[in-house]
Amino acid sequence: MSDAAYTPQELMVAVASREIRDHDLVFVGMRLPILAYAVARNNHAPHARGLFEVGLMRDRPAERYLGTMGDPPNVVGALWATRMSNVMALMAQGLVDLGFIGGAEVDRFGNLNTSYVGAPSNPEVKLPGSGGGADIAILSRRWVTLMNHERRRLVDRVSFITSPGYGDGTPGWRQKNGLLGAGPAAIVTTLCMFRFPEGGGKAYLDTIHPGHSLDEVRENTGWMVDAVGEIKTTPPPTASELEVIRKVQA
Amino acid sequence: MSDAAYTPQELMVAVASREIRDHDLVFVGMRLPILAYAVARNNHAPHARGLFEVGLMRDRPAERYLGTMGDPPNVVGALWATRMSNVMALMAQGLVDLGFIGGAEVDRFGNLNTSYVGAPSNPEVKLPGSGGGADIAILSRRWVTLMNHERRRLVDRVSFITSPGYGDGTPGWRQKNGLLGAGPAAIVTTLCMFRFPEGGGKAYLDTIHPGHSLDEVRENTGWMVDAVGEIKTTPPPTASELEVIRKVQA
Amino acid sequence: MPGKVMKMAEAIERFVPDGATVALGTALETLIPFAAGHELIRHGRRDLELVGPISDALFDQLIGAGCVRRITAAWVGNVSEGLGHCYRRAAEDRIPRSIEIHDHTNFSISMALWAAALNVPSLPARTLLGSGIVETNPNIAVSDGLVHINAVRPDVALVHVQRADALGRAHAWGPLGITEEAGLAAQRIVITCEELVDESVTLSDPNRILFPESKVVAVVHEPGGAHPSPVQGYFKRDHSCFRDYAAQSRTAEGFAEWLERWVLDLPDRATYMKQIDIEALRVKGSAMSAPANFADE
Amino acid sequence: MPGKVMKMAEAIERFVPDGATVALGTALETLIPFAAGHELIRHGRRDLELVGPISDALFDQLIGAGCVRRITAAWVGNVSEGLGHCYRRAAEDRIPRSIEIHDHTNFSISMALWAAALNVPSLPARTLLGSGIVETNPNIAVSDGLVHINAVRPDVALVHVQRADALGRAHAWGPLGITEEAGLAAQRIVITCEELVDESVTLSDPNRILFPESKVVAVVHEPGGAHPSPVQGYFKRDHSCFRDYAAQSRTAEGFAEWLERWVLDLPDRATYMKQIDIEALRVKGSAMSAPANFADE
Repeated sequence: MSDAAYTPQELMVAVASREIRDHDLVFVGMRLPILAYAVARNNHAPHARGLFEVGLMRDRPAERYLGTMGDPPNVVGALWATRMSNVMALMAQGLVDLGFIGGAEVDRFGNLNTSYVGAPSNPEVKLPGSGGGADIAILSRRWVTLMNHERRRLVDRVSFITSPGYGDGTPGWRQKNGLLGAGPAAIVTTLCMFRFPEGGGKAYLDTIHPGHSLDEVRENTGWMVDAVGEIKTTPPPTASELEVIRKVQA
Repeated sequence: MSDAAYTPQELMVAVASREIRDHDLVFVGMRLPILAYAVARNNHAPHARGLFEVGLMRDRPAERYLGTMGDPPNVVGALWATRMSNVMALMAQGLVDLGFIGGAEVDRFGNLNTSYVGAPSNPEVKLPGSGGGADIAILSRRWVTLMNHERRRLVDRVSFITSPGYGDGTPGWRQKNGLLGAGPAAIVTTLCMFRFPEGGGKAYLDTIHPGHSLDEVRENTGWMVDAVGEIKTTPPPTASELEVIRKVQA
Repeated sequence: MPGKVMKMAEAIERFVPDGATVALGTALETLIPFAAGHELIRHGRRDLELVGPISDALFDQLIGAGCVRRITAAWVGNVSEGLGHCYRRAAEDRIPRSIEIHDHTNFSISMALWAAALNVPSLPARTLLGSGIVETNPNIAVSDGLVHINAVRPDVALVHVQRADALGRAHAWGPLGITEEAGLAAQRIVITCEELVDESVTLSDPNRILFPESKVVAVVHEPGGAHPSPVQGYFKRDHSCFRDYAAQSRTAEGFAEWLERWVLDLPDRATYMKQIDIEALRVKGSAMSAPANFADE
Repeated sequence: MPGKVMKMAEAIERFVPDGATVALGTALETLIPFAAGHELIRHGRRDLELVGPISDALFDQLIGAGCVRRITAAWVGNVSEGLGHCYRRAAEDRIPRSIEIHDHTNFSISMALWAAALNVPSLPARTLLGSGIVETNPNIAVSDGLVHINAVRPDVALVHVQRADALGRAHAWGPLGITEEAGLAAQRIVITCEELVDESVTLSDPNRILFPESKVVAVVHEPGGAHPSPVQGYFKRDHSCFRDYAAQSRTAEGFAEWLERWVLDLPDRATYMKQIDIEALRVKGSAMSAPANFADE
């Protein structure tokens, strides 16, 4: 299958969907993660449930297009329509297996900034804020972030930590600060996938997407990208993954 | 109207109902207070609402007999069927004007014991416990307790304070200990009604029920009953009060 | 998803071991899971910690049957009749055994369960200031002018509802007391229901679904399983049954006879139901909730 | 009880003064009270503190119109389109005025409202540890390995629902976000509804009633009052409207034109409704909730 056969976003969704295990309770965000949940649910994770902070639990994707997680099709067939605090309570109990978080900036320790570029008192850019992002980053067992691969987005250190990854990167930083979940499992970009060492630390390059190179990744990444051994190529989206993505997007 | 025309319980209900003001939000307990709310609602307090810790708000009495506040007739026509914690939240905000509490023992400072007679570690009598009583005693703006007038029930000091009245009777004891509500407004018994000085302290005799005497009250009360000036006689139940009581009990 | 529908005996056998902390009677005087409680007795469960707000007779019965190690509740007795005689015998005379008592108020037991649901060590509240309960309950403390109520984490919540589906999506209505926090705080939930319905019924109204299905481990179809407590739309309260229990349980011997007659000598709830005049209690009227339209286009 | 039904203009005039702390958009992307928000703008309200979880465009519009002194929220932008341009101009360039920002997460703003509802100074939670938000928000502190979130007490909550009666018993369905705690925490509640119904409808299902009527001060019958946000069973989300707003609000001039066109030049919501193709958004299907029997005998 050639690059032309799918878009970078479709590849990101396929890669993200593979992080979802069968029977996982997944804290689903907006946009691409909604597609990733649909792909997993229709392929390798038929028993994965989706949890939405608006106050919903589902055991299958919505049957119509969602502009937001609160759109009416997401309520039809829901297993639970409740208060946000009840959904957050499940996550605070450590019952959410995987979460997805978007962000404007991620750094080499997996910390996300969705709050301020520049001084919070006088910001160059005011970003929308945490939403449920920080809650997911702190409380879900593991989480994944998806981002367009640009040097301004993948920075050495974020200027403001909205959603903590591995903090300052020192081993055990999350446990030392009392964070419940294990932290970020992967950064999925339009060029590659980064993972993190056991127990946290600096992101390392895991796979490069088909048609892209290590040099290209390094040029577009704000931190020194370590290449440990031979870098594998990201398996491209399968036909069945693409089929679901395109069906749900329609 | 002669004594024979009504029972001591009917008089207690009538007297208790007069503590309910129009537009009050009343935290209604079981048995006699349910009748007192019905009497007030049908006579002088047409806008009084009833709140039940089981998780109900009503603007009129139930239309059928209630063995408990959770009986199905209490739900029919309810304004709100919710969680207990929501009902308690309203009371914690100081929005409950009046509460009723039953008890096994009350002392001269209005403290109620519904927990232990004798040492809690090895009690002579284990009473059922607080239920919502302590919550009402601490959080409602004012409250009233109803009790059969027996020397073993009206004691000088309770051995265990389940639901605090005015504590040790020192002025400002409630404020000093951070209790939200103003405390007990009255003790209504089968013989008389006690009230409390402004700001709290020792109960004083307010009125004696028709057909009973100061000596009788003193003989059956575990503390030295002060008679301030001339003691008035409790107005007996009116015909309309009795009519409601007997209709609701039927 | 594995099927969750099973008989009461299997649900109790598998999900309520000796020593468990069990929340039940969470809707106060209604929807009390008497059938589940009686099955605990038949299974000879021991050393249980019972968690609830007020308990209308069921806690008293479990205490009298010797199942209970600790009571964590606001009130234990017989709501329409008064004292709980088995509770008194256990607390005063260690009959049939001694019990530990963690006193609460209705508000504080709710907060203790919310603390567990939110996975925090304790929650603050404005209640209990000036009450002796802060001295007798080791899990309640006063500081900064507030009480701090430690989390209470049930191993299992036993909840009776009007209807549920095979995967444990439960609909209950009427006053719910502390049912929601008890279920969220519990490790697992056992549902007993008047009606076992298709998911087209439960999913037609996701707002009425009480719990996340992921916490529900068993669904037991047990019509009348709350008798003698009432079930809105299904059964009235059996006042005389509570009155009779109060009279018979006044002595240990009387309670023993009651226990044999109504629990130990019966194989299951179905047999129990044959021995009461359930038709006299059945709600025959219809007062249906106005429907809500969940359509999306 | 005094009647609570009134026009939007009267409700805003009487119950939302300048400087008020206002909770709105509490169900996240659904049931957003746009009509009420636009009336705040028409009334020229100033120095408001807006309280909410995520806000889909409405907070951005109120900020752009100069109504806002402080934002107490988890997210402010345009959910399907991204950044909130008015929010950026205010925070970055003080256009049209500077605003104070109290950052929250969705979880922490819910806890802040529950703290107010329970009348405690703060509640503890497991979230926000390690986040910079604990430094920027003066009402959030870390101690004993937990965050402590100070109470947020709205003067008024503006809540759009599917139906309500004249005394303010409101039925809402679908995901409710932080609507319940916002209403309980608020001094008073203004209800706007798709349908004004008889109490025989609302009281037929007291479990679906959102709030104690004693907190509801106004009921405004405003069909389509949540447009362009969706209303389960009534209206789909108007995605293109959010897209157009994102484009037009990119510049201060573009926003000014949008504001005149859609708010300032219109006398009321009814006129607004005439200018959109509401029929294309109207839900025509029927997916009714299974009824619950509330009969007592």
